[in-house]
Amino acid sequence: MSVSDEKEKSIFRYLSEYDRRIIYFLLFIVVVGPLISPIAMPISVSPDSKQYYDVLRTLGSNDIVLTVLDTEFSGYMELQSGVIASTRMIIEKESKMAVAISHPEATIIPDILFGALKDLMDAHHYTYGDSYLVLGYIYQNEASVASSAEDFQGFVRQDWQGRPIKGTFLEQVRSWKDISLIVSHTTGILSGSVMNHFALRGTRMIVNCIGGMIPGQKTYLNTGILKAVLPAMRGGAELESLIGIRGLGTKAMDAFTLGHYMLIAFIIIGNIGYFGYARPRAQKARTGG
Amino acid sequence: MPPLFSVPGVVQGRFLGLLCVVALFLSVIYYMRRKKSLYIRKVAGLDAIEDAVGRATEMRKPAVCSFGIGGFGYSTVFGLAILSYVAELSAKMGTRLIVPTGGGTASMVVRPVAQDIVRQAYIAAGREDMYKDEDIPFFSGQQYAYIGGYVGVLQRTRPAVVVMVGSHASETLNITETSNAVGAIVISSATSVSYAAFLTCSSDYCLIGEEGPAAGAYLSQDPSQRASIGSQDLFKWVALILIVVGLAAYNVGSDVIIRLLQS
Amino acid sequence: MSAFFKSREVILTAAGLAFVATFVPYFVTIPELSVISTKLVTITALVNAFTLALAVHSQFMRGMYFVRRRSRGWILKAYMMVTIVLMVIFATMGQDKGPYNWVMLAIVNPLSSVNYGILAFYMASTCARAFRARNMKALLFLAAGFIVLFYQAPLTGSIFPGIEPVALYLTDTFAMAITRTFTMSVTLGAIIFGARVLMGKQPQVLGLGGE
Amino acid sequence: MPDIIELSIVVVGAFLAMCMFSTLYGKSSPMYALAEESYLGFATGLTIVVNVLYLYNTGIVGIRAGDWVLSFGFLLGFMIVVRIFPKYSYISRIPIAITLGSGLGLGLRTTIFTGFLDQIRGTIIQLFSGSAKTLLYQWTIAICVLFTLPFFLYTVELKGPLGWVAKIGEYLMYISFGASFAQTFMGRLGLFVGFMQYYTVPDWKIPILVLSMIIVLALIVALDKTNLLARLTPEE
Repeated sequence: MSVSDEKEKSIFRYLSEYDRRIIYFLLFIVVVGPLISPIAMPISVSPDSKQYYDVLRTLGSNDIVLTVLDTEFSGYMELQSGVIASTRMIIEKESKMAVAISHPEATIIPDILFGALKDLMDAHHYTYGDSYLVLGYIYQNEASVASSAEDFQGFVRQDWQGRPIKGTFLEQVRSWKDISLIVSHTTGILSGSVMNHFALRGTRMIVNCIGGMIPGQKTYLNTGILKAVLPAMRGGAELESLIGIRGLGTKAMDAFTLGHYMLIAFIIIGNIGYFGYARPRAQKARTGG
Repeated sequence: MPPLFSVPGVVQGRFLGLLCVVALFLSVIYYMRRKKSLYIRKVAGLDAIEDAVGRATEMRKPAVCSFGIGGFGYSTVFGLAILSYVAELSAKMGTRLIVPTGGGTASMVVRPVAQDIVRQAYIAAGREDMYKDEDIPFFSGQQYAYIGGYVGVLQRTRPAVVVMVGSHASETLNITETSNAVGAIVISSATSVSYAAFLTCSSDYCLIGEEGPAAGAYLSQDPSQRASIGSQDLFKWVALILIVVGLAAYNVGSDVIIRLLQS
Repeated sequence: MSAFFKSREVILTAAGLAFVATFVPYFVTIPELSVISTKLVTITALVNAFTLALAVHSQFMRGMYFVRRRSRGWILKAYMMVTIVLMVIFATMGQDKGPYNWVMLAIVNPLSSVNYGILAFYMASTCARAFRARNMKALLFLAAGFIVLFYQAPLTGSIFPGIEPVALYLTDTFAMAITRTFTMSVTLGAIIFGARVLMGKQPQVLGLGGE
Repeated sequence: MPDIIELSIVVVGAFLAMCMFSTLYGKSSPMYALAEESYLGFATGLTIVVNVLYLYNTGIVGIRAGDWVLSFGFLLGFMIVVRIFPKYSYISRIPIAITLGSGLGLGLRTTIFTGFLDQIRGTIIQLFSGSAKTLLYQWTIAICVLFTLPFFLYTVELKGPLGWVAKIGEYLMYISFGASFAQTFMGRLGLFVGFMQYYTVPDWKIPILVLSMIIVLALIVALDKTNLLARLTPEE
């Protein structure tokens, strides 16, 4: 074997067997870099996001929307652009909204969410009690979802602060039939239960879900149980683009693009290493060479 | 499309569902009473458990087995059935078994059952002294605190085998990748395509689809119990026939099968 | 009396009745049965909340085990037990503001986010390791993954709009259809498994393994 | 500029987060253990709070409102807690059996529709009308379902024509796995990007994040090089 062969082999070997911490380090860099110093790359809008946007556009001021924050705080990080953009649309349509929560970590999200939309809420006179209510952490388990779908008044007696819901717009909600639309922002904690007890009975339901849930949710979209699925952070950015704002989703798209391209680069590198080193070596071992 | 028919006393659109569940239950009874042993395809992931626990024994390293973070749904319960098998093997071979629990508020009620399973396995093998409550740690009712504790245990105890089955969710990859990094054999289960996609890559063996729920029957020594797997296949044939007939009918203009399914 | 609680038949009957009480009302048009079902699931949720006592008791016992033995790092276990108590005290001081809110924002939420966000790293390393064209199955896996990854980078859609139909074809047909088969397989497995449990063929899961 | 509370939230959060990220270094460390135990302790506290509130809001408030049936929840709950005394642990089997039975009932009553009947119904689609794209989609879905279902047959030997069908089904499954993997990666990357965004917006958080990263990385490398890492990591 010549010296150049030796050298070539060692490069392929490195490409095949590099330390996985290199990937970790580079992923940190390609994500944090564009967040600190944005590049503003362009994005396109997918049909899924358009469908989700179209469902929200049908809302009117007499509709009652149940927004379910079915997420841990960590999941909210991925969903937040979609959550803010969806809520923005509900407020613009002046529909009534109740916010239910299914994870204790999510109890601080309404504050952050309505804080971010304060100006818009003031402009539309969207006030607590008259236009929206935060019910708090009411969905601890499937049992609670089932109870609220069957006997809403028996299940929800007060809001997050302990104030009775009597006399508010929620007084007219008796069961699943009286909810116009459910918007579930979900990492999958209880969205299946919400779907089973509400959407399966006939309540219209749309879902803003994390990336890992998309294929599963599309199945329900295809069978008509769900009316639209917003695909994670990218969907959030697309919804922002459809309603014409530049929010957190849009700002995160550079890091998103670079993260994907970095992974593609590593796949190519891995395959070069595999065909240049690992595969010939395995073949050699098989043939006893 | 209106349903094909409705039955008085049954909620409209739910009769066929009820009928299916009843038929499935009856078919289990039928297959189990038939006492005829049935051909069952090998499931590599389940067959590998015994060797993997054996490897842990040889290496004098612990085995780790978890059954998920959910309440008493079917996925947690089949996780418990596999835990029972792993516990029996560990007790028989004298291997330390660690069972991380918690991860969800609903999972707390499952924990006592897991304790009973492990304790009884060690008692049955005559090694009660090896059972320790400390080896069934509770890592809070929060999913990611649980995973923090789980990963910590994996890094510090460096087990030889990790059997992660049942109602696990996105935390599966934290477990498989850490297990992989500490050199453990990983046997996992996936009940959805997205989890199957990365678990087949990051685990040594992955039980896909119904392989998890069917594990209890598959691992049983009793042929009549194993035969209950036949009812699953029976209904897959029913599904296949309904799809083929439904497609044919629908494409010549009849929606009878769709309306039947809505009945 | 203890024989009653230990009886296998009693335990199986209790499980069977609870199953019927939750399962049947969903199908029949008798509203009273629905009320029974709703109450029962609420009761079981209350029972679950009680098991917290067992779990926390066990967590303290485990912590004390390390502290008593003065195992390396025992101080962290002691710290962990203190934080449990602190969190309960903080919660009684009010959840809107104050120390409870601080702990949620400074500790619980960031650490929850890390353990979730870290999956990006694990997926990247799994992907770099597994996406290698070793055989036909791996090649198909790689090709589909590559196209969808490439499409998902938001910039790609603007530069190569032609990739969108291919990627959407893969995700909206293959991924969706296989999810459908998977779901059917799991559902059948789950129902059969449920039947086996209720028939007492998986006694371990009811705590009857040693009987 | 932020107030001291906000600043402390970001400083502590960023530092502990980086300690948690230190698990990527591949070795157990005291920094990771610190983050782990902090999270575990506070999260358990949170679990206690959540459950006690649930017992109060659903149980006590419900009973006070005349819903006396809920007192059975307390009775069964006490029966479970008796397990603290191992001698009487058998008493807990009844509440466990009831919880398990109702859990299975609750799950199975809807899954037969969402997981089976609706999936069959969703596969019965038009195969001969619609645009070329619609036809391609519909045929692919129908073929994928029909070819992969036999792959899940366990009591039939997969050989001959059925074997071929199952083999093709398996290939189709791997295409879907690839697509699904990529979609999941997008989600996980989104989580990480979202998290990092929390510590980079507004600008004053950036130095805190960068400094935390440098400190934790320097600490772990230094401890590793001086062989202190193993000696300082807690025992299990």
